Amino acid sequence: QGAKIRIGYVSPQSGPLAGFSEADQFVIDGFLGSEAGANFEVVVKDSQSNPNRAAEVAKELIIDDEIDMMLVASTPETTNPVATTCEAEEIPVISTVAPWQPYFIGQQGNPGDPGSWRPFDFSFHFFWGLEDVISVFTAMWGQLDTNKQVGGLFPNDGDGNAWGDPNVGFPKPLAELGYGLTDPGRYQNLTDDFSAQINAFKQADCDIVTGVPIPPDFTTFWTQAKQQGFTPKAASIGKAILFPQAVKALGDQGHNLSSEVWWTPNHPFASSLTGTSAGDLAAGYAAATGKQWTQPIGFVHALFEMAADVMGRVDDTRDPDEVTAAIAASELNSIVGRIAFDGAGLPPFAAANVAKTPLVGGQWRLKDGGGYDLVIIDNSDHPEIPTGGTMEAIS
Amino acid sequence: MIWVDTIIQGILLGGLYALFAAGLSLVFGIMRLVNLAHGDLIVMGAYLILLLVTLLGLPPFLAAVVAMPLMFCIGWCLQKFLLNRTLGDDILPPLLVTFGLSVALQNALLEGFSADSQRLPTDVLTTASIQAGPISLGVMPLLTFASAVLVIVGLNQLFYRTELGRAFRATSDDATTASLMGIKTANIFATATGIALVIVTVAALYLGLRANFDPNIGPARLIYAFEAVIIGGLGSLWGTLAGGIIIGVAQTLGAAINPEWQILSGHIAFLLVLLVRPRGLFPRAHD
Amino acid sequence: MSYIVTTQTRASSVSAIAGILLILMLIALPFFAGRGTIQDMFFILTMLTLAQFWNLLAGYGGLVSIGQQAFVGAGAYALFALVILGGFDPVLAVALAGFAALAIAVPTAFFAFRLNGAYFAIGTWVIAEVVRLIASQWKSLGGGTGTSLPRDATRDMWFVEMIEETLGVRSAAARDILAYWIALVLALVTIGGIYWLLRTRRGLALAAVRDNIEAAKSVGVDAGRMKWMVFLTSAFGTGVAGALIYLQKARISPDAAFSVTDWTAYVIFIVVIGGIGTMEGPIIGVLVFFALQSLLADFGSWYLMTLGVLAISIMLVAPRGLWGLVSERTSLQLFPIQRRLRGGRLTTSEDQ
Amino acid sequence: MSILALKDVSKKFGALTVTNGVTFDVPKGQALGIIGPNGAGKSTLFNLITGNLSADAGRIHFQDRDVTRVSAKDRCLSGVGRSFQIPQPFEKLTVYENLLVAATHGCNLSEAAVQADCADVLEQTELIRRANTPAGQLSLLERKRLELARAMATQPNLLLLDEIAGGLTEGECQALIGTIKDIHARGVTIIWIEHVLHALTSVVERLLVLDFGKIIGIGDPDEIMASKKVREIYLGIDI
Amino acid sequence: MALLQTEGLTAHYGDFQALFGVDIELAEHETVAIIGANGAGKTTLMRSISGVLGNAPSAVRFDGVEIGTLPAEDIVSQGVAMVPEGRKLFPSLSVEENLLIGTYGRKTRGHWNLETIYELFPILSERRHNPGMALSGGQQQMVAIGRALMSNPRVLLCDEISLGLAPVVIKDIYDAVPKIKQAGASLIVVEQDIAQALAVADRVYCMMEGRITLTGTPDSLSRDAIYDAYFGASQ
Ligand SMILES: Nc1ncnc2c1ncn2[C@@H]1O[C@H](COP(=O)(O)OP(=O)(O)OP(=O)(O)O)[C@@H](O)[C@H]1O
Ligand SMILES: Nc1ncnc2c1ncn2[C@@H]1O[C@H](COP(=O)(O)OP(=O)(O)OP(=O)(O)O)[C@@H](O)[C@H]1O
Ligand SMILES: [Mg+2]
Ligand SMILES: [Mg+2]
Repeated sequence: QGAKIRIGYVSPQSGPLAGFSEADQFVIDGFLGSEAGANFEVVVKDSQSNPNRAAEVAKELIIDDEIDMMLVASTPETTNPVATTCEAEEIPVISTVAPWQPYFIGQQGNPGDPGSWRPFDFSFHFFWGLEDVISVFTAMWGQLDTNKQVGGLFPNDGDGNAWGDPNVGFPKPLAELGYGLTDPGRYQNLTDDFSAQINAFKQADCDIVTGVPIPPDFTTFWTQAKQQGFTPKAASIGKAILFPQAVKALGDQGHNLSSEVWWTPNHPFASSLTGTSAGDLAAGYAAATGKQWTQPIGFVHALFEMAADVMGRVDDTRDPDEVTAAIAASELNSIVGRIAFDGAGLPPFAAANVAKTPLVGGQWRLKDGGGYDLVIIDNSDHPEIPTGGTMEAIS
Repeated sequence: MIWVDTIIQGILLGGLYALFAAGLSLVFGIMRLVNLAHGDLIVMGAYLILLLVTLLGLPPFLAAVVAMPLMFCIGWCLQKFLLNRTLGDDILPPLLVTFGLSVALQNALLEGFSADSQRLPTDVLTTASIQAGPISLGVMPLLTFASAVLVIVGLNQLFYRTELGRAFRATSDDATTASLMGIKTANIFATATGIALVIVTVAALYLGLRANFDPNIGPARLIYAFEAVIIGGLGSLWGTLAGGIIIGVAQTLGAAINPEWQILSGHIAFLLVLLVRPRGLFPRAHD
Repeated sequence: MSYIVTTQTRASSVSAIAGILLILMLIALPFFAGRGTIQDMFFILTMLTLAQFWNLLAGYGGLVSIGQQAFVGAGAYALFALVILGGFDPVLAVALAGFAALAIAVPTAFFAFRLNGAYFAIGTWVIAEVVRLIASQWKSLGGGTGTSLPRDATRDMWFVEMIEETLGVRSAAARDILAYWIALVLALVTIGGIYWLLRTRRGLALAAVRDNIEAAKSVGVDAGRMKWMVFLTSAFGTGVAGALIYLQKARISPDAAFSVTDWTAYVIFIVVIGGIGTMEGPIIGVLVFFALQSLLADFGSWYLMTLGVLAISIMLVAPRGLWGLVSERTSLQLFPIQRRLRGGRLTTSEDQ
Repeated sequence: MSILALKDVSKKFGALTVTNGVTFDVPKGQALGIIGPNGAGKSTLFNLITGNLSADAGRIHFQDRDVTRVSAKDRCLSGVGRSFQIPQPFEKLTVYENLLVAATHGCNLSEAAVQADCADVLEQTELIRRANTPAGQLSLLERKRLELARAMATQPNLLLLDEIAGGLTEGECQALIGTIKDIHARGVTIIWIEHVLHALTSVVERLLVLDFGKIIGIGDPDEIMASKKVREIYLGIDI
Repeated sequence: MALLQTEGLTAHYGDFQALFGVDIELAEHETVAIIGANGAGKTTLMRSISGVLGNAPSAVRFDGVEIGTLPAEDIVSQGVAMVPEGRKLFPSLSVEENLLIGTYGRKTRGHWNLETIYELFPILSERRHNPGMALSGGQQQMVAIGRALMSNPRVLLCDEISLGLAPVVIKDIYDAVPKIKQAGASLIVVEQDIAQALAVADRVYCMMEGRITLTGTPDSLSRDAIYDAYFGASQ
């Protein structure tokens, strides 16, 4: 039979981003236990939420562990250093859980100059992009009666710079759809005071707030906004309210906050590995760990589905070029939807490296007994995913 | 009006920083100990309060009160059995030991509480505000500022009105001579750190009430606390408050120009103050 | 009755020969070692360089800085700017990066030299933060997001093709080997340079300033200039090392390049664990650090906890570091700098 | 021609005035003694002359140049050498290296150029056998000798000696006096603070008495010693 | 039996040995003077007795108990207080606070309290709320003595209490010594001023280079002997 196929997997298991990796062990155990997974060996490395460390462990995996393929998940701070390393080392890599713009543009030498952008040879990424968030958010806002004034809360990090970018981010499409955007500027993460932004939003009379802050910053902002009498009708926030614990941290103030939704147990997809449905996967996780499901579960699972699928289609798994070709030719119906690098919905420069997965909109609703539920309220781009309600204004 | 609001918000923010800094100021002022683990101790305090809240169902303020004696003991032992052994002319041993402590504490909390961000349970008070003309002031920031002032008044009372305070000052002036007067300097230092951790508990309470915290959030606040202590002048508690306010106001003013400048302007204010007064605003006459 | 001065000891002659053998072996390493070893050695050599410069600064110059990440980051950013925006060859850019660090070091020193002790330490830290925040406003290098080195740039780097052909390796491996050799040269130049400095009259002056600054001034030592020299030299070397490290990483972001933990705290750990104020200390320290990292890094937070606890325990048990323990017992010196007067009225039997 | 001139020099530590409007000058080649009770400000006066402390008021001229704001290091280079009352050796350096620092930096010469001179000074000050001993291991007397040796190694025109004879045996004391006389004979101007009066008076040509930071007498040693005020304030007892 | 006794006392500062086997004795109600040139090791001896410098247990014995290894604060509680060289007042404290520090954490009973100290040095009572450092040197010395007395010690160690003071002031200070003795304390007085030392002491030790070179009662010691012991004999 020969040696097993070696997969390297890097994710932030400790440090501030560790929330993204909580389901790693569960998913990997499931993968290795599956029929296809039996041929694989997975070497897991912790990035410690540190980009320096991420690059280091990627090198170790490639050189010391001699992996055949790299998988990496969770935020540009993890995916980009690992993908850059793999690209330099000519090792195929599949990444996920980072919008494709910060992934793709963030790895270009000069992000400000689109003319200089080049596609990658060995790096592949599946997730959605900012155009999808914008589409989902505006569709949600369209369900409400607002003055179309939007306040933007974009930090100076991988996500924030992409969201606020005049070329690929929110400003242009919002203007095209008739929204006014107030963007006071890129703040640093872990800022303790948002009076400047609140004042700017108040002055512009914003009915809507959007942005990608990290959880503590959003809590600070949202609490201060209430204290200073700023009460928008809608707040559609990426990243910060991804995890139920983060919403819970807002106390009662999290009710009707809206967010983009990449995956839920209600998504009508199933694992290509085992046939398990999204709902069963989430239930299995809850049963195994006693924790509430989170969105990254599906995507981490899909990463390993990709690995199984790709390696099933190559003869020599040690040949990077063959593996790369197989990835490029993927067309997989995974637990997060269809993954294919066919350029659908993407600009030409990113077509070869990125596959998009469906995105819908959701709102956190306070449950009667405490805690929150995520309810899908907009599926205009992907009607196959069922909704559970409609957009409500923040009271 | 926006400018007035910006400055007021900055002052209130300064109160928070001063609260973070007060414990540090005490320890730095009395034993010249640069405690790199201070931020992590605040986070530890927040987890302790959280634990009391979830286990005993106490409201956060009461939980903080319960946590105080515990934190005092932790501080006392920490100083007595660990930090005392690093004191001396050389600043490196305390630097390395408290750095080690910071790393160890962060990761111990990570193991114990996971990386999830947490917050103390909030109520209406969290978002309540008082309308002062066109400006609305959050009750929580006001409370934070008031606590900072209270802590500093309290510490000043302790310092200048009690026998213990006298011993603090004497030991800080000259530990060897103080021991010749029968003062057990090791215990004085331990008590000081114990008190510092009681203040840390107050800081932790507001840290946990105002926003999320996770095991790694400590170090980010540490630098502001140090800035407040240093531009205030070694050992001057009111100076620490002033330092906190300077940094807070500089940050909000910078942010009002462009949020890109927010944190940078805090640091630049710090550097400017030191450029003009290398020993801070209210240095001790003798050193 | 004439006197002569020597610095050699018997141990040092032995260690000099062993050192030369070791250096020859290190140069030849890529011919027989695998990429993993080359990678590890690159890590060891670059950390060693950083550690030696911090040791020069704090151990010999008495300047306890916790802002060295400013120079690592400045060097690294200079590399990316020169390569991406200026089209320079990366190898050349690494060498030039030191000047970027110098450019930052001059105003930093001007400011920080007004401060003492803990104030100096915190002051340098804040300055490094300021540099980080400014770097994260540098939009054409990705701002807070950071950026990656274009693959073409590193692929066509000087010497890479030559190495590929001579050693018959893939381009990625050839780049590793090139980076390793640069790191080796840098580390050797650093150690050799610092050792040379310590053996000149400037080295004496440095020791005098550290022992007793007032007395040093009174015998004509320019204490201020010594401080400047040490600070600028370390900044330059740290900048070059920073650029080299990020040439290997190929990806930069402000948080990573200006990380106080990675580029200062760990470096302090290495120096202090090994033994501050000695040439040998950082070498021991970096080996210990590397061993810990390779053994434990996969244990995530437990690794860091161990590191923290170890830092605490060594500081309490052996405040002069591991080399301090060794040299106390054996009075061994691999890098002797002490001048010994011989001859004249000092016959060998009398001299102790 | 005077080599050193102080005019109205004052220095305070907090509220305490330690040097109070001191004015005097020293002709080139003279040996001046300074006496005064403990704490009179003698050592402080030295620190002001060498630049280790900066004066609050007044001017200091050395070799006709105003050096009031000149650094200690530059004053050393221009020819001021000193010993410290409490010996301040470079403890981790050997005795020979202590001298080497002084000789190379104080005269701006290379190590090779000063090697022989340093060995000479070590022989003169009886320290040669301790040349390779770290200065931190010296006994008090050896430390005091090292102070003198190190000051001499900088080849000063003006040599300031602060209590270097205390605690010597009579024989050693005579040897020391001989050494100092030799240095003086080479044309080096000397200012010497000393409580061991017989040693002092056998060398100096002029005596200055300091009390509470003020000069209360300056002039011929015998006259000064005879003055009632000095006897009262300083001598007290007659050993 | 001696109240306080040292035996083979040695002391080091790093590599440097400052004391080489010093043996001294102090009887109850006795005043002993220690004289010697600068750097002879007098202060080091005081610091060793008072516990600032560590020792072998038996090197110092007080009232029959070995106190060589006790830390300074415990030695004070045992009843040995020190007036340190250079006065060492606490600059952050007022005169009265400086005095009160002498009783920190203990309720001592005995003759000395704030009132009796102010009786001994009336001038201090006027300046009680001034910062300690704002006083003249002599007054500071009074505070330093008062501070040590506040713990009602059985042995008072005085290190150069006349240092840097004008003769008149020295007289004021030394006038207090008999009153202190009267209140029941024994004293070790370190002095450079030989006349003063001889005048006040029952017995004199002379130190040179970390060793006791001479001992005796003031009358029994000739000026020459002192001179030789002080500066080393020429023989
Ligand atoms: N750095 C300083 N800070 C504060 N006070 C000082 C300082 N240096 C000296 N003094 C004080 O200044 C006074 C004079 O000290 P100085 O050392 O000049 O005296 P001196 O005449 O040399 O005495 P001695 O004969 O004991 O050496 C003393 O009261 C001393 O306490
Ligand atoms: N902290 C110290 N570190 C190193 N050496 C010291 C220290 N304190 C004193 N010494 C040295 O120990 C020796 C004895 O000093 P000590 O202060 O005991 O002398 P002393 O007799 O009190 O002198 P003085 O009359 O000047 O007060 C001196 O050589 C001195 O230089
Ligand atoms: Mg003096
Ligand atoms: Mg003394």
